[in-house]
Amino acid sequence: MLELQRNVIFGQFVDTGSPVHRLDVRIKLVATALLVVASFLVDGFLGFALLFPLLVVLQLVSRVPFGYVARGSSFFLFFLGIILVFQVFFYPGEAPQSSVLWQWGFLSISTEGLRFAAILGLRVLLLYHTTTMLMLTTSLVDLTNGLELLFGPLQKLRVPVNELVLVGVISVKFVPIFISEVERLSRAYTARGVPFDEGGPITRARRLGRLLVPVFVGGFRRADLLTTAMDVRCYRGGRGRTKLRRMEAGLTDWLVLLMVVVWVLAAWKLPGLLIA
Amino acid sequence: MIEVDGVSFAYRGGESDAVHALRDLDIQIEPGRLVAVIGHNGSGKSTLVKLLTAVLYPTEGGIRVDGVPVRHETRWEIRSRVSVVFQDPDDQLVMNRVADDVAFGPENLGLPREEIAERVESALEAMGIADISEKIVDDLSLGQKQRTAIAGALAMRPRYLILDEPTSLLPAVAATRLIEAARELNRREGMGVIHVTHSMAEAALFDRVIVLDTGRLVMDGPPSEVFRRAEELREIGLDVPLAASLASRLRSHGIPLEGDILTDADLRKSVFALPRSAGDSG
Amino acid sequence: MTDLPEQAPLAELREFLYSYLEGTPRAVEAARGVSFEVRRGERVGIVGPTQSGKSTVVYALAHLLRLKEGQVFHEGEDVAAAGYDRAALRRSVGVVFQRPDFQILEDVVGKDVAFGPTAAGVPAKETRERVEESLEAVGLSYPEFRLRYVHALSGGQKRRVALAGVLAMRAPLIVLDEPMAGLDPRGRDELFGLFERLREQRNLTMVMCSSSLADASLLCDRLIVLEEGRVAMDAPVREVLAGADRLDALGIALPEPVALARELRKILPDLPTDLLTEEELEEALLERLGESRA
Amino acid sequence: MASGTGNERGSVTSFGTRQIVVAGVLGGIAVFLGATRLGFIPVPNLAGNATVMHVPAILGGALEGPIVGLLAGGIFGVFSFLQPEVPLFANPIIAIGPRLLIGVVAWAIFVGLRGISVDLAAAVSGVFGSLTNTVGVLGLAVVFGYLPPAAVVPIIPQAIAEAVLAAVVTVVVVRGVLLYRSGRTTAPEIEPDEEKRY
Repeated sequence: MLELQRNVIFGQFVDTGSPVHRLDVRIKLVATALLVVASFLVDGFLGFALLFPLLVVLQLVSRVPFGYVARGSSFFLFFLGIILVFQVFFYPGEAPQSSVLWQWGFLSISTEGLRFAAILGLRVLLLYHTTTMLMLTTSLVDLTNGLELLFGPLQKLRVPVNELVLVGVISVKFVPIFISEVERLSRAYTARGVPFDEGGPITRARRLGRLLVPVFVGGFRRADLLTTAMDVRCYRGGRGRTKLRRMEAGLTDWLVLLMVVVWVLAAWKLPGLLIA
Repeated sequence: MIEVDGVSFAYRGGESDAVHALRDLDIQIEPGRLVAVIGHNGSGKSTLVKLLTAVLYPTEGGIRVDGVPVRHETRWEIRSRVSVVFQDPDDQLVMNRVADDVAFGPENLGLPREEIAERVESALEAMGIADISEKIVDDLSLGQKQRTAIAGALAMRPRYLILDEPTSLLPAVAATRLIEAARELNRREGMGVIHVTHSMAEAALFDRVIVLDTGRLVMDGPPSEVFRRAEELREIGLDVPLAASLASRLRSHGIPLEGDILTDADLRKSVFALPRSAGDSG
Repeated sequence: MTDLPEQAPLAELREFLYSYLEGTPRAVEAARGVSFEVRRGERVGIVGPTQSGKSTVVYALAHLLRLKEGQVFHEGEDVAAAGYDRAALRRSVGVVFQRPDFQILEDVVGKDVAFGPTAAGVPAKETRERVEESLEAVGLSYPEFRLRYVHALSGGQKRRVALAGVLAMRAPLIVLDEPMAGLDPRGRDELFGLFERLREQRNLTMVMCSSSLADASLLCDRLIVLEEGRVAMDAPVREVLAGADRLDALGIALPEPVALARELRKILPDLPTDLLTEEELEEALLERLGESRA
Repeated sequence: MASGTGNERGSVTSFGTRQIVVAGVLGGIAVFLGATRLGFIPVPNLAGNATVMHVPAILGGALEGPIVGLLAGGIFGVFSFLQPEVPLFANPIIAIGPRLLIGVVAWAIFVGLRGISVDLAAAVSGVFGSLTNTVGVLGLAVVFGYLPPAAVVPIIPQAIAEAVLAAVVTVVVVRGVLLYRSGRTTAPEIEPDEEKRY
């Protein structure tokens, strides 16, 4: 039976009321962005070794159960593993002959390839964990308000920030609705003699195709209804809108940001200084 | 005052396969009244709702809300006076936290922050959901979601609130609570409520009942009058509240029940007022 | 149906437990030890307030949940046991879901009714016969409806199509999830008549869950009342209705005649509440008010 | 900007409430397909999976115009950057850039071919929308040095599978949506007598 919701953590908000949850969302967004940038800048095992304790701290302070995150990420991790193996075989750089450990045709394993794949894996893990934790600890409303505030100045350049953010809000709003729709559809298929979780890849692809059609057609119908509902609630685009929520970053928020900046700088620069 | 004057509406009007949803409709609704609109599926109820909120415009005839004609150019003005709640809350809630969704409408009006906060608070209070204002919409029951949707409409401070079959997906207990809340709003704030439904028991709780059948107005009056025409209602696929129909059966057996009987309590009072039974059972 | 008195019940739950979203922070316990049996030819209604586990129980009977061993039995056999042929079992249980939109899988009526038999490998000619027979059985004329687009049907018609699709599978047990929800009075009346006819003609075993006690009491012989994932009452319909006060305390909306009788008991304390129809209430009242006749 | 309300379908390039909502819903489908892993279909090759996550962007472009296609593709891109199912999507330029173009390409082709046959237009825009995604992502991956050009070869079967899947799903959904909008009530007889099941 399809139990989709059990395995989805994207877009879920786990409210434990921890200090991470209470941080000003703009600070959280900037800190996340810093860590994303760090995942590109840091280019050595030592740098990542310095950064990963920050993730452990984040996980512990947020009080989001680690088991939940791990289980929800199992598919992702499994897939990442496969891709990394692929990366080793197809190492794009020039590996000196001395470092090649195994070779067959154009497939090869070299120490350079292994190192490249490992760094890539660490990079993706860092990125994945930070953005996942951002979503698990921040409600969608805060997230969107934060994005609107951060990018607000662009509105002066006629960038429709409010509208773009609303597109994202509606996307995320519909994810659980589609999940429950597809769970119902899959129950109906199963009950009518066509179970989803059985059969080879081609059968499954065909069944997926059948499943998608009602989702899309239903999606267009729902879009019509929601458009009407927003119209009658006087939505006329982002201009002239005001906001219920106000945000004020306090001292703690700035201190947290400072800590992240220092930590990222350390992970980026320290390894080089140590070697020098 | 809502004035519907000789209104007809056809989907794909003018084409050979046009569907006539409303035909030559005349209705006046005074402000501050509790009006139920009943009719089975396809009677034109939903089309009427769309016309009153400037989502569709009449093919013939005209509609005025508080003197403002409903036209494309006046749609924002109309929508600030008339709010509507639809059947399925999943298709109308925009934001994913209760308070923020309720604030969506007032935010669109560009109101100052303090006023939005005050409106949100009083709307949540009125629907009895102040305690879940910070909850995520996904985690709510259908009844709570529907209350959130109504609070969102209330926060627009409309003169008229239209409820377009909001109870049809709800279990009976939740539906009753919703109707109670709507009546309370009407009593306290004088807001007009137009409730579209096919539940006769719900309609019996309103001041006035309008019955539509295949796009025409077939009955219009206080519930006591409308439900007296039980046979005609059954003919167009609607039924009458049990207390009303039972009272007329008992009367036909010669039991002298007094007064208008629409609800269970009405019947109890009338039975209690009977000379003998009162004495029998103390 | 009971030529073998010792025959195992058609379906049975024993101490059935189930949680949704197990292993996540949002896990919800839906069934906390539900036991009951369904015998051949019976019509059983499962009622209870929202979140009482009604749908979960219905899905368990239809084998649509990840089941644990020793909890759900079909004709005496454990359906979660290794090696049990669940695919064959699903063909012998028909499910009618709450919203036909999620049950009807094809865009054309006839094609949808043919979906189940086709998936089960029934030959084309027999499928066509079954489609005709099932559509007629639910009161939809075969020549008129077989090529109709599903999206252009009314709610009541869609429900009939869903039911026809299940009948076409010729399953001995039919499970219904909220069969009446969202229909207007005309649609409900039609569907009531239809179920009555099916009961007379086919002797189907039916299990349905409903948040409307009124619908369930008219459609079923026996009611199981759930409260927070446990069985609170399990008895013939009238016996359950007699306990109107208890049902009300559970937060279940009473059928109109029962609610009215309960209101009238304030002045007529001996008025019974195990009433199914307006006529029964009328009779009971006339008996007590007869002397007040003018 | 704020033009076009509820039931008016504004011009294809307008950006009103309807465009916002449809793009949001389609983006939601892409995210749903990714977050539930339903959108990945195992294909026998090294990379493991073909995806249909780009189909919403194609449909947005074909049925609602380039703006909706662009926005729906953008949501898909942001999602695959946040949940990089392949490490190279950890680079936002690769994850988001090509995805913005999927719907635009699909729109241009659909509008161009619609006059000939709607089914053909849908199928071709499905194929080219899909190829926009594959070629864009792989091209940038080679440019950024994530992959040697040789590594592209084993991905070809996956690219073909994705293009075919996208074409099939696009045709079926476009038919379904246009049918729903047409308000027609009865289907034409299609199957020959001996195979007729209903």
